[in-house]
Amino acid sequence: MLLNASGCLDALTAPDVARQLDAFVTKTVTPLPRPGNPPVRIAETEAGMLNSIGLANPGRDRFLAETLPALRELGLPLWVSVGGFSAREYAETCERLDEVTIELNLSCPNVDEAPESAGEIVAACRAATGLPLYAKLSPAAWDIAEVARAVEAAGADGLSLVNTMRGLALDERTLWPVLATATGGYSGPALRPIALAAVYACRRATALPIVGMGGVTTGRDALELVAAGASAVALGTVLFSDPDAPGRIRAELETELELLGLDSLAAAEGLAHAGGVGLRSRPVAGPAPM
Amino acid sequence: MLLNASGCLDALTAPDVARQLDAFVTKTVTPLPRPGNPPVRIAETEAGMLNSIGLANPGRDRFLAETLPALRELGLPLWVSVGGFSAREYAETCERLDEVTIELNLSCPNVDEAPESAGEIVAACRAATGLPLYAKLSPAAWDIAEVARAVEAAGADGLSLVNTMRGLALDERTLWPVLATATGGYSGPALRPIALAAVYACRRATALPIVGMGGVTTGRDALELVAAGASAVALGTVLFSDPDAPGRIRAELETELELLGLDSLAAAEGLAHAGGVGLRSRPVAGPAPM
Amino acid sequence: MQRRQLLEVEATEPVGPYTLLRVERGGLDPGRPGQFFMLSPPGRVLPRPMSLCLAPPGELAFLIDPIGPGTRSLCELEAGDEIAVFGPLGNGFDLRVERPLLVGGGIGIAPLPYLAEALGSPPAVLGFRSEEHAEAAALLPQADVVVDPTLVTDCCLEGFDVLACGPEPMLHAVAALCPGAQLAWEAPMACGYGACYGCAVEIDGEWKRLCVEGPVLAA
Amino acid sequence: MQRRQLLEVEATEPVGPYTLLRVERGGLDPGRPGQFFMLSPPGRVLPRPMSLCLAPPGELAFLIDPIGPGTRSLCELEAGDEIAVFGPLGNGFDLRVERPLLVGGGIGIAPLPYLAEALGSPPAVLGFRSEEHAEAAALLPQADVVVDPTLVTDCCLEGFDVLACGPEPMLHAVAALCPGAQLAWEAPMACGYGACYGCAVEIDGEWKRLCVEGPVLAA
Ligand SMILES: Cc1cc2nc3c(=O)[nH]c(=O)nc-3n(C[C@H](O)[C@H](O)[C@H](O)COP(=O)(O)OP(=O)(O)OC[C@H]3O[C@@H](n4cnc5c(N)ncnc54)[C@H](O)[C@@H]3O)c2cc1C
Ligand SMILES: Cc1cc2nc3c(=O)[nH]c(=O)nc-3n(C[C@H](O)[C@H](O)[C@H](O)COP(=O)(O)OP(=O)(O)OC[C@H]3O[C@@H](n4cnc5c(N)ncnc54)[C@H](O)[C@@H]3O)c2cc1C
Ligand SMILES: Cc1cc2nc3c(=O)[nH]c(=O)nc-3n(C[C@H](O)[C@H](O)[C@H](O)COP(=O)(O)O)c2cc1C
Ligand SMILES: Cc1cc2nc3c(=O)[nH]c(=O)nc-3n(C[C@H](O)[C@H](O)[C@H](O)COP(=O)(O)O)c2cc1C
Ligand code: FES
Ligand code: FES
Repeated sequence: MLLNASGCLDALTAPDVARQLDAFVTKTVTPLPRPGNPPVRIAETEAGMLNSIGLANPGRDRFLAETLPALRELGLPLWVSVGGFSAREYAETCERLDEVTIELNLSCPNVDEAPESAGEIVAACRAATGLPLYAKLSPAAWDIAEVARAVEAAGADGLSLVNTMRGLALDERTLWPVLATATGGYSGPALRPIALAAVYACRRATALPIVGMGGVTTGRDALELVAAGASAVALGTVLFSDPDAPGRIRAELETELELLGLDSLAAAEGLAHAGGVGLRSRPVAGPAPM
Repeated sequence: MLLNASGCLDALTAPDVARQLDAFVTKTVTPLPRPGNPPVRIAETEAGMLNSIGLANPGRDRFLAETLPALRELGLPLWVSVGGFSAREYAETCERLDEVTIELNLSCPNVDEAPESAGEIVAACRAATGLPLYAKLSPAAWDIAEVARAVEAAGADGLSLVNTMRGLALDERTLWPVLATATGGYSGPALRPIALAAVYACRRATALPIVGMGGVTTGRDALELVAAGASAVALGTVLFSDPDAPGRIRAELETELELLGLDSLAAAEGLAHAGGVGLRSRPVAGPAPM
Repeated sequence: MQRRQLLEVEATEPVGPYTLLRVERGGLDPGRPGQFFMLSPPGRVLPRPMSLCLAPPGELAFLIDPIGPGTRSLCELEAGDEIAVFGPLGNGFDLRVERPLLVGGGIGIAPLPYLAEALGSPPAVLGFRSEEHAEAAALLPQADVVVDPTLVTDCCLEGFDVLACGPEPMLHAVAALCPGAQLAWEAPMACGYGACYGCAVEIDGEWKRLCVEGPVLAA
Repeated sequence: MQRRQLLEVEATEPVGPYTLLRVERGGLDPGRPGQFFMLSPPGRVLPRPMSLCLAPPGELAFLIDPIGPGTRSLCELEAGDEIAVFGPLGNGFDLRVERPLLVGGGIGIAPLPYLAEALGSPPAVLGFRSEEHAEAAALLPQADVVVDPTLVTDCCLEGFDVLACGPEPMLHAVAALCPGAQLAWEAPMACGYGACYGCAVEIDGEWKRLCVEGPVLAA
């Protein structure tokens, strides 16, 4: 299953791109409208990008009154990304949603994210809604598996892994931070090994289904997240450079599966935990003592 | 000041490389000898590398009896990286050291690293030694500045930023983890924006001197860490591809400083906080309301 | 309609300090003057917005100022290389004007040759930082050219329907002189099609996406 | 003595499925047979270890099997490109042998031509996976060649001072047959000069660095 990463596509502005996906994930919605941060809000780095959009969104009320009904007309399954500054704020938004999957953006930069707190938010939302609840976690945790166990215990139905890491870029000429907020969220190819490790670790720690994301650029990248334990993959930064990415990546995935002799994506799920494809081709390096 | 990153150079095997540095940092020393992890221990990624060396080291006793005296003969200032599995283990090693700077590897994968715990280790070591104590932190923390404040309060004399992030790579053919330990430490160019953000945040949070590291490959990279707030820079992964990197980077730094009209590296320190070089050349983007 | 294609570079030609990048048109629509394309520079993560400069038959041509890693990579392309091009994007100039005057500053000349063609070579004023930069004026032969310290706003712009592109201070100055002017603005853009919210600019007191609402806005 | 240099590629030549990469020698010492060099493939983060295959005057030549991103990048180099080369590194073969027999399996042929030169073209046995791979045997004209399912260990190795390089199962088999053999091992290497501890192998019950203690070890 192919989704967009929250904040990386506006289905109303680009419905043709959204229609290539199996479901559309909204930008994070907060209780009050947020203009977002002042520009400059994006910067490129050698192997990724930084953003400091700052959860620009119309706020819960306008989202429910205008955005959501318009999105429904696309006929795509919808995931609503929910943000807030306390467990109650999250729960209040969840309570007002219907016929969507909810992704809780627990890695929103202004929310404390110790394991208890992530668990508390999930528990509050669990009490507020019967809708499927995915907890979106940050890789900036000493042990992300511990956070995963906490949100599972609190009633999450799935995990979205991962959000951005904090990063900084300086202007070539002035050495001044490129972003007006100085630091921002680091995404793109550089994040991929980090995302893979997070998916791998959480797969071992919980039984929750996982939406994997972070630097996916090719079908091979998507396949690796699935092999590490994801059952769905979300596209973020790649959508900026290639609006045709969903279709392309889907086609590349088919080719990869064929090359490896796998008959479906499901057959690849968790393979990295299960011995890989066929025999491990490389003998353990080095001379054994004889 | 240019150092090597701990674990990225053996001064006894490559004294010619070590002599290009202003001080040599040892691989992390633990109380007991450690063989390290089984192979495969290294993997390359698109913009970095993973390692699972696993703190292979001869242990404290042999380090003090054999390695340290041999290192002294190089005539270079020495930094000893100290690791352990409890505050007491760290402190006991510190107690036995003399005439070196100590770098506490607080981001050793098997040590719990909540802020209290990092602070506790530093406090125990502070009580055990009068030597300069640098606390080496992981970027895998929700708020690294908070950890920095905790170790400062506990008596650290400086910060080393940053250690590796956890990452995973899968084999091209088998989808099996390349490293025998599956996940490993992610270092190299991809880490640079993360390292810059950590240095920037800790510079604002504490007055401690900072050794910056993470993906430095060129003089420009070193300069950016200094502009973000580091007063010294350590080279890790780049030493693997280029043993002449210290000399080259030093030369490149000179050129960069000249280009920017700065007369010393000290003049660049913290510039990213202080308005950058000259006027900010780019006007804020976009039409202002008129 | 296919809007993003891998296209072959036909030539890269120096124009003063700038480079004219000529690519085959493929199946792409050149769009309206003032619209832009996202070009993916080899080796970079994000594409870069570029105004269409010229649209000779079967070709799209972009005028590029190499000021950073992305634009440098684009200027280093060679004939035969391939590059992904996505567009046309955004809103171009409104061509229903009576007394058009094109005003360009520096690399802001980029969209004007294609615009001039559409408007039948109207009068134009171009300002440049140096004589070397002013060589780009060859792309707009009918234009009056001024070089720093003379500014385009030192010329007489009144009484015209001004269509302008250039650095921000110039656009602000033009807007102050000519309330009805159409101005082509810039902002760092990650996507160019409304996906990232990176290009936010303040319009009438609200943050909007320049790539969707602009880049051409009324003063 | 300069041990790492940017060198110009003189040619890349196909040898069966492998590529012979010939670079100018610059100021580098070719070292002893069995020693290796770290080559920095364009676009990759880490260098790759390669045995010296041939050392014609003014040149260093490496035989490369394109099995992954690093070796593929090396095989795609073209005459005139530059590449950083660091070496010679590690311990080569001990040439003080009386009845040398070279044994190679697959790309394990790589160090043997240079070794054969030093030992005055001693007898050799080469094993390959396929006839196509066996084309590489042209680099060692005196060798007997076997192709899978025949193995080099099906040949008579006894009574010789065996110097062998090849895949691990072959080296283990050779070691079992010829207790005095010199074997050139492989391990993933990040640095090649003792800095990373990535190339750890178990030798006499201890983990040691293959790049420092080897790559050639006594069986
Ligand atoms: C709609 C639109 C059309 C454009 N058309 C053209 C064109 O036809 N020809 C052309 O050469 N350029 C054009 N630009 C500008 C061009 O997109 C940028 O110069 C380019 O993206 C910079 O990328 P870089 O990697 O080379 O430099 P970066 O590293 O991104 O920037 C280098 C320096 O320039 C500054 N900078 C970056 N972007 C801008 C900007 N948009 N405005 C002012 N300063 C900036 C940075 O802060 C930095 O100091 C256009 C921009 C937009 C939004
Ligand atoms: C001392 C030494 C000398 C060498 N000399 C040569 C030579 O002359 N010619 C040559 O072609 N190769 C030689 N090699 C092997 C070569 O270095 C590796 O094939 C190369 O580093 C692989 O890099 P890659 O990025 O292409 O592939 P990777 O992505 O690193 O690996 C591709 C596949 O091969 C496996 N692999 C990686 N490294 C090895 C290894 N060392 N042994 C077995 N399997 C491995 C991986 O697990 C993976 O499945 C030598 C190795 C050493 C240690
Ligand atoms: C411009 C931008 C805006 C984003 N906005 C949000 C957001 O509103 N909510 C959220 O949960 N994640 C947001 N993210 C994070 C992405 O959803 C995704 O987790 C991250 O970018 C990693 O995926 P990628 O490397 O494929 O981009 C944003 C990312 C980018 C680049
Ligand atoms: C192979 C390898 C071994 C390392 N060993 C240690 C270690 O023993 N102790 C430590 O504190 N950091 C260790 N590190 C982390 C580095 O010191 C450094 O913090 C990190 O690699 C980031 O810098 P870089 O991107 O320049 O490599 C190791 C890194 C690598 C790549
Ligand atoms: S550039 Fe992405 S929304 Fe405008
Ligand atoms: S390859 Fe780095 S220590 Fe051997």
